[in-house]
Amino acid sequence: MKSAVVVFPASNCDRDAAVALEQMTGQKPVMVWHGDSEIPDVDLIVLPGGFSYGDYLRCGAMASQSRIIRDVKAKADKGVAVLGICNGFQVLTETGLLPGALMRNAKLKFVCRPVGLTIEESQSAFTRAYAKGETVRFPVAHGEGNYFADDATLDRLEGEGRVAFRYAEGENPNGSARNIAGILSEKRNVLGLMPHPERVVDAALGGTDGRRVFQSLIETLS
Amino acid sequence: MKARVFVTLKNGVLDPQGKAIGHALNNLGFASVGEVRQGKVIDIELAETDAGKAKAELERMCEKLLANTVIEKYEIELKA
Amino acid sequence: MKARVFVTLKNGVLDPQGKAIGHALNNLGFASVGEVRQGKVIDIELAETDAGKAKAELERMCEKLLANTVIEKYEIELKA
Amino acid sequence: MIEITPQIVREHGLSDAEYGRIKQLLNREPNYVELGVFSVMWSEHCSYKSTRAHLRRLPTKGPVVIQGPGENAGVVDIGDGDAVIFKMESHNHPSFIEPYQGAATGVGGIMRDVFTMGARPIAMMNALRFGTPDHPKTRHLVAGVVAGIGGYGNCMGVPTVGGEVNFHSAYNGNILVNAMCVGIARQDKIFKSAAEGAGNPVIYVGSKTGRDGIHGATMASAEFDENSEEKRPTVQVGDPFTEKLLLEACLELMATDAIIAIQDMGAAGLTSSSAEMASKGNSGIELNLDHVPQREENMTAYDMMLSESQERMLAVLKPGREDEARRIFDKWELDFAIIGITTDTNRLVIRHKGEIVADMPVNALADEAPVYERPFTRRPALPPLAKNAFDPKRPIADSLLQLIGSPDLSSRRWVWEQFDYTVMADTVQAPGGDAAVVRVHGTNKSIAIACDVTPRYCRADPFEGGKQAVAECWRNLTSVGATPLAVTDNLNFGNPERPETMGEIVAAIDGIAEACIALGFPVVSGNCSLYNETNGEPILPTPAIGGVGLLKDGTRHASVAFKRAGDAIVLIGETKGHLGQSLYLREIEGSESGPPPPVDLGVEKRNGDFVRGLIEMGQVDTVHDISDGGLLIAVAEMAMAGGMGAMLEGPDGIAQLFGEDQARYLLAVPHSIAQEILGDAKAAGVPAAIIGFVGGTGTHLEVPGMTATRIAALKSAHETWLPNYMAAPQ
Ligand SMILES: Nc1ncnc2c1ncn2[C@@H]1O[C@H](COP(=O)(O)OP(=O)(O)O)[C@@H](O)[C@H]1O
Ligand SMILES: [Mg+2]
Repeated sequence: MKSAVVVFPASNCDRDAAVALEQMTGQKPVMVWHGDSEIPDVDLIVLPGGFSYGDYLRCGAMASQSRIIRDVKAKADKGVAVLGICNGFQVLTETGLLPGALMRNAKLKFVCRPVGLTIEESQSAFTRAYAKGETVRFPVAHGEGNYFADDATLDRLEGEGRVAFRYAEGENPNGSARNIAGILSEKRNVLGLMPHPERVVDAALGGTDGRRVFQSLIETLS
Repeated sequence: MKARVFVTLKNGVLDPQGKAIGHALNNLGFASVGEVRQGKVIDIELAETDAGKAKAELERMCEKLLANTVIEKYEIELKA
Repeated sequence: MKARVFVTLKNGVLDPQGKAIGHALNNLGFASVGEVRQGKVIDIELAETDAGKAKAELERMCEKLLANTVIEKYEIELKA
Repeated sequence: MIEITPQIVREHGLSDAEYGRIKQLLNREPNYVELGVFSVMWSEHCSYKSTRAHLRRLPTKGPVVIQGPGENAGVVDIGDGDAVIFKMESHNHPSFIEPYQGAATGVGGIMRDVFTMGARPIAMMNALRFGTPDHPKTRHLVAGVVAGIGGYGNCMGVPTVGGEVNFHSAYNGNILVNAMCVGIARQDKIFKSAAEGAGNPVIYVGSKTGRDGIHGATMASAEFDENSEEKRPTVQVGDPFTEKLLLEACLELMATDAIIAIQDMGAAGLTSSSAEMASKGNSGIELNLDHVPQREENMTAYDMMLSESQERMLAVLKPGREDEARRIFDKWELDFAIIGITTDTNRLVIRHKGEIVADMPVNALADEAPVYERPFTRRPALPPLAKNAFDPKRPIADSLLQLIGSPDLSSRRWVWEQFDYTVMADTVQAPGGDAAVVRVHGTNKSIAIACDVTPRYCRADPFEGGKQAVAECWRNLTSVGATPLAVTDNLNFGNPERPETMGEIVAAIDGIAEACIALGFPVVSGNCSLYNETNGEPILPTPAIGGVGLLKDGTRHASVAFKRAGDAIVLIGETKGHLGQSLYLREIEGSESGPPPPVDLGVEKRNGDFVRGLIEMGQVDTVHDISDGGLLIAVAEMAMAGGMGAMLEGPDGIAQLFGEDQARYLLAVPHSIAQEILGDAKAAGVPAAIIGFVGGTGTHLEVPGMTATRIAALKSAHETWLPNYMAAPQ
């Protein structure tokens, strides 16, 4: 599986994503600069976590206007898999590739902790290696992960099986609507999620629950 | 020309920050305080001197970048 | 009574957000944009009906909580 | 130009004698710009004039030391051509005035000190001291400082992995915010600040210069009084986004061989960076301020030389490499300007608008700064603790619950959850252990980091307190299995012009020096923050020690959590029941009396080396040192972390359970290994005993003479104090 990681100014999980991808796929991803106009032919595009443009104005807002995004959109339209983690998820909602918005955490504070997630949907390129209903633990680390969408959109997301990850009961760290942690696009080739699967692929760091996101992608896309 | 752009949350979108401020004001003894909403104000200096054109340009800036119209609305005020 | 409070950085205090927004607007092709500064706008509903008293109270709110007067200044606007 | 009057000289914090000396060195009166430059270079903050003579007693050399104090940060060999680079620094005064920005810019400043040497920062720590929880300012300060540290560090993408937090009335008017940064570099890619050679371009990169924090360095060297809130100088606002770009751009430039010298612009900005670089390089520098990127209009030479605008760096390049460098900074959209050239005149010459506005010998600024042997008095040793200092019949369970939920012992989760401690995907031991453990990226080696000092011990006996700070830090590193390598210090004290305070400084430095020598734990960098007092009330002497250790194999490390029911709990070290200056006495009996526990450095080393050996051999994976609150608190912490109960059999009585005797550790190991360990300990002359078992009823902590206490109740008391306190209305 060939992959690319987009680097925005002040992305800071770009290396983490690259390390996880290399470890899982055996192939180094291509690192693509935000000012470039084209992403090489790959199976997966990752928008990494971090604080693109300092999270100034709104998280992901300025990154969503960068030159490379046009090609991300074009490739997503063609069906290339796009994974947005944390800040990457915020970029995806700002670009309109995913519906809704990520607002300030309800408690108004940055939160870093491992959280329980239930797998709501195992019918996707990102989650097929998990069992539906299973609970896993990924760390979150964000100040604005409070997912918001109007009720009609939320109903639609649920109805179409596009809520991929939900915070386990009592573990919602940010006030997110209906405990939503990660959602799929209509064509199911774009996933945005606030928790960090790439930080739990190494047993030495206390967990490997994130591996199956990458395994799912490898199974689907290779 | 100077412009001031207000970006505020749409009605119906929860504003935890505003709520926290209202709460803190009540706790400080400002009993008269009811609902509080917080937004952004962005002051922009523009080389453009034509008010109409400036306004149109500011609108495009809001739509493209300054506001996220899923959750926010904006107002534009031209000054001097 | 409704009030709108503006809290903005004092002149001379670095405004990283404003700087980044200005930069982004220029990059998006809004060449006319010069300096940009970002601040907060706080909309407050007040039970108080006397304008003078409301203003005095809002001033105290700003000094006590709403503005960090080490780096920020504030303006108060009473509405209807 | 402004005329220099005695009033102006005083406003610059210079004494008459110092001003006289400046005239002598210049052979004339300084002009206003020169006076400003001298005032910051000769300030306590930059010149260490009160402490320099004493700091010389600290050991700074050792087989692993590559660079000791004197550069932007210390550098230590960790094998395989790798180096760990670290330093700690205070931002106390700015954080009291504006907690968010003060703490944020403190984090930014210390990161620049580390990456200016070529290291990629891999971990941050912080040591925080606040006033009493019921002081009207405390909650606001805690909230602001913690948010500010997170705001900056999280954006930088460097994990903040630990620290310490204390509350005490002595900090009501002067909080302490000390931040430590640890980075990794290749040994052949370390950058220094000596601007050697003439004719080389001096470049300025990063943010534009504004009138931020002019006279910040002199403010950090003056006492607070009631007026200082009005006299507030402009506070600097941090821009972590720009700093992140600056970090990446500098590392990219450093990958070339274009740089001769580089230095961040910290306190006293352009002044100290240019003067120090020239002084170290035995060269001169000529600056043309017209080329300095400026944020504000009509900035004077004085403004520019003294500005403390953040996120800026000064570098000297090899001639002809300017364009290559410019391309890198353009790519990262940062300001880049050639603002000067090195010379062989040994003078700092500053031009502005076609005129020479300052011309001073470099060595007068950097090397001729005054050094004071300030008078000091030593505090007499405190008498032993009175026999009736505590009520021996007080119910132990109640005291345990009260202590575990007290401000100084309760969980700091509310703090560390606001810090991204997992970014960079190398955090092996997250906050909550004895030391943080962070892997050296791409290897199996790990770095352990701990931050310690017990200010109440230092107040009671600054010499023993200084020793204890080093010993506890060394012990915390040992507890995770690391070999302690070296330390950075942050010496926070009151006004050194008071003989009692100066006495604290001298004694604490002596204690630190003695401990560092005995433990083979040299000091490679540090920072002094003096004049921490308000209206004549000094803070507790707080010499914070930041220690770094190495785990050759990071997969073999120990943690505090109980892991297996049935494990024997082994106590290493001797328990005499020392209650003087203990938290028990303070929190339960309301008394801060008696001498602090003495530190026997020989015993400390012997016991620590023994425990580390067990971890290295893979025999032990559960270790906790015994510090604040004593043995019973340590057992409770291990039980809470593991979610398992424990049953103690050995220790008994308040002094045994809550005494704070030093050089002790608790291990939890399967029974057969415990027997082996006892044998080995005996052979090594290390006191060791089995004092109980993990498990017991499974849900309780059971101790002879104590009502059995539910782990859940302990946890609830431990975890709720800080969040409840912070959630209460202002
Ligand atoms: N300001 C802080 N930021 C992050 N972690 C902290 C902070 N203060 C304390 N901690 C963490 O809480 C734990 C307990 O701290 P402390 O009681 O000071 O440890 P010790 O007694 O081992 O020195 C440690 O893991 C420490 O790193
Ligand atoms: Mg410890």
